Amino acid sequence: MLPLSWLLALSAALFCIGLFGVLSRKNAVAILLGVELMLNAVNINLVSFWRYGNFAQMSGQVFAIIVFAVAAAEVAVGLALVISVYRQRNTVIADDIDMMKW
Amino acid sequence: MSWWTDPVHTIAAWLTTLLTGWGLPAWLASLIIQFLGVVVLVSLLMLLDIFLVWVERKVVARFQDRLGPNRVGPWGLIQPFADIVKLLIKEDITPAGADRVIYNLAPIISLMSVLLLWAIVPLAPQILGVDLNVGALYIIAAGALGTLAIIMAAWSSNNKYALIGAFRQVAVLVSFEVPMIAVMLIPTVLAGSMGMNAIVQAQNVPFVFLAPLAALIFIIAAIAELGRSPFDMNEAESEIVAGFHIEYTGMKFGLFYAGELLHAFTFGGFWAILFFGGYRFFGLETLGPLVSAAILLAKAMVGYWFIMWVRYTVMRIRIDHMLAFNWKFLTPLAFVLLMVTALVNAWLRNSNVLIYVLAMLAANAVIGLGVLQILRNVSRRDREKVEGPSQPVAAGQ
Amino acid sequence: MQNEWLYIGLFVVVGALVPTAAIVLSWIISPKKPNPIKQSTYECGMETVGDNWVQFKAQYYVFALVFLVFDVETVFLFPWAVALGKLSVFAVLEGIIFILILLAGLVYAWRKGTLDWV
Amino acid sequence: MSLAQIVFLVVAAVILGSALLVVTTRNLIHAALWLIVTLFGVAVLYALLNAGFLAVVQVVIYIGAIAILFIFAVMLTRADLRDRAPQLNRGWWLNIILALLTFGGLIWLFQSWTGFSKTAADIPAGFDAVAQLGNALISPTGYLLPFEVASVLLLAALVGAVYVAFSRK
Repeated sequence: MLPLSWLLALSAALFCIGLFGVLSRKNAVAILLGVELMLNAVNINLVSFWRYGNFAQMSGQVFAIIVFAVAAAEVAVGLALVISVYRQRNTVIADDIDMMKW
Repeated sequence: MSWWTDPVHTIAAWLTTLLTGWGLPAWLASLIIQFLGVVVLVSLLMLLDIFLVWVERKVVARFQDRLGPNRVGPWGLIQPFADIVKLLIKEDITPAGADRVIYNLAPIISLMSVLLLWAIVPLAPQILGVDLNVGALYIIAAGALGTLAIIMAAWSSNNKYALIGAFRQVAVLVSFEVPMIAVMLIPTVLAGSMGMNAIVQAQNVPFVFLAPLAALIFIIAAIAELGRSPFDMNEAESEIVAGFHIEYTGMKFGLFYAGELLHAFTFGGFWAILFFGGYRFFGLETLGPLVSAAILLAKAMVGYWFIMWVRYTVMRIRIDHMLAFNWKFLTPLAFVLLMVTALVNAWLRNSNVLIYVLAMLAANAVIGLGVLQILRNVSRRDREKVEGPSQPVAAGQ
Repeated sequence: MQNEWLYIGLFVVVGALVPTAAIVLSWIISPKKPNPIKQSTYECGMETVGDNWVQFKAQYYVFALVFLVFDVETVFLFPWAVALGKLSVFAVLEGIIFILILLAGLVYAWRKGTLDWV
Repeated sequence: MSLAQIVFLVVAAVILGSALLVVTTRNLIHAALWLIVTLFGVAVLYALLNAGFLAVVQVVIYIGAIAILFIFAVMLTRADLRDRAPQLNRGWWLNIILALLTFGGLIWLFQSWTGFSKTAADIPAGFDAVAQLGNALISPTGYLLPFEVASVLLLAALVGAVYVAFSRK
């Protein structure tokens, strides 16, 4: 059987890759891709803790499902914002969208 | 454990003794046996698929008052094999500017998404791949792969028509997935499980008598998922030529085509499983698992025939009507049905079966008639907006 | 549990291998005589202009968006539906409230006219 | 090494490799497709951890809906940033150092925790995770409130996104 440490190391690595993507990417859509990676890393952690902890209590899975809902909401609103900005400003580069209002 | 009452496990046990007799460890033997089982099932499915080509062509011919293939072999039965040879030796054209890896991956994923569905089909209590306890969601998940294949095919072939077609097709697919999921929840509520086998086992009364409207919505959404007429967005030739597979030739096109046919048959099967009792038919299934499998395949064929009947009878609906029909009619109706079914189920599931069934039927009838009344009012209002208020015709004028 | 998913995994492998085999077979035995005209993008005989990245309208996004929200909703509803057989009417009402809240979203999108294919 | 461990190593390699491609590929459609590979790998991981329901949900929500949404968004924002232009900010090497530091810090933190190399107990045969999950979601002593709040969250997301994407100027 798998030791918990492997799973935690994997999720930490995935989280850091996502972090790098969020910090380094120019395109706003690509930044959101990085956020998805980070959320998935979190979910791996939650599910691992459910499995290795007291699995008869479903807390880990419930948390994971809530994270799914949050991820969906985040993507829906985030991409809607990107598209809206693109339609008005014709850019998707996050650094160019710095006026707070226009 | 004899050959007749449990063929699959008998063969598996025989193979296990054979393989472990050769000195293989037990887990490797079971892995090899499972692999062989999958290979046999997939091969049979591909054979069935070839047969479906013939069925489809023969049936459409009869609907259109023609004879259909009748030259190669008896009743033209060998025709699809000739078609396969033709597809194999056709030149395979990859358009310039195509993204080759994705272009070649798309038809593979498309067919795979259909084959995957058969991993959970219970042909009989003893003949089933896996009795997954998340069966209903698994169907949706496999469908998600199919949607992905469409986008990949269209984007990688670097063609404007393909991309436009794929966008429309995907918009229709994801839209109709909503009522489909909602009505899949209804058998889940009634059976108390998502597993396909458990749903079949729970149907002492076939669910079509408990939720006739849900069965109807399921098949409508399924036809849209299949991209078949009257929802055949990807084959709106006059607008977008052939949709997402416009640039595909030879065997790759053949794979899309094969996937579509098998998909239609598979959804006929799921219609039977979810609403028509699956492999059960008036106690006939107790005769043996092979009889049960035959019953399920026969029901699936009836469902497939129904899908073909609709396809060759009804004309294509315009995309705006199609989406409005889904979002403003099917989706609310499906959720209302879900809520009412759950309520009636919670109140009456422990009472007499007859009362339970009658209450469910009555609820469905009330909802159906109410919806018809609402539709009548709405269309009258729309008509009056165009034609002016309708005046009652007085007697004698 | 483990075995079930092993079987699904085998199914994925075999399900991918069969169409791959068909494509490879046709690649081996089919003729290959490419030329630029044959490989050009099909556009009913017109010369194709630019790449395929045409501008789509935001309508497509909105349908996918509404779908996403309802898709996530069903993830909550499937466990609810499975557990329903052992639960009280009160639990059913909780699920119904859940559905009604989301149907309000559908009504909003409907009233706003986003569900119309303009 | 057991079969589960071998499968885990392969899946982990796929997840990390494709995740790296997600954050570095120039072509955004390719990045979205690599994201799908990552998500699929995570789904396999859930199946490996006996969370079959979450594995299927991962495919349904992430691959079936979120990835589609991403691809739509990339197509809708046909922009100046095409495949040739530099896709990373100027200080990207600083971010690599930052990510590595975060990784090291996390591992160091985990290391100091006693449960780090725990192994899992076997799940009993009749354990129906989906029904348990349903019970947990609707029992008032369980997660009833998050269940209803999730629907409010989704409603807010739907209304907000529709409003933002559809505000015509």
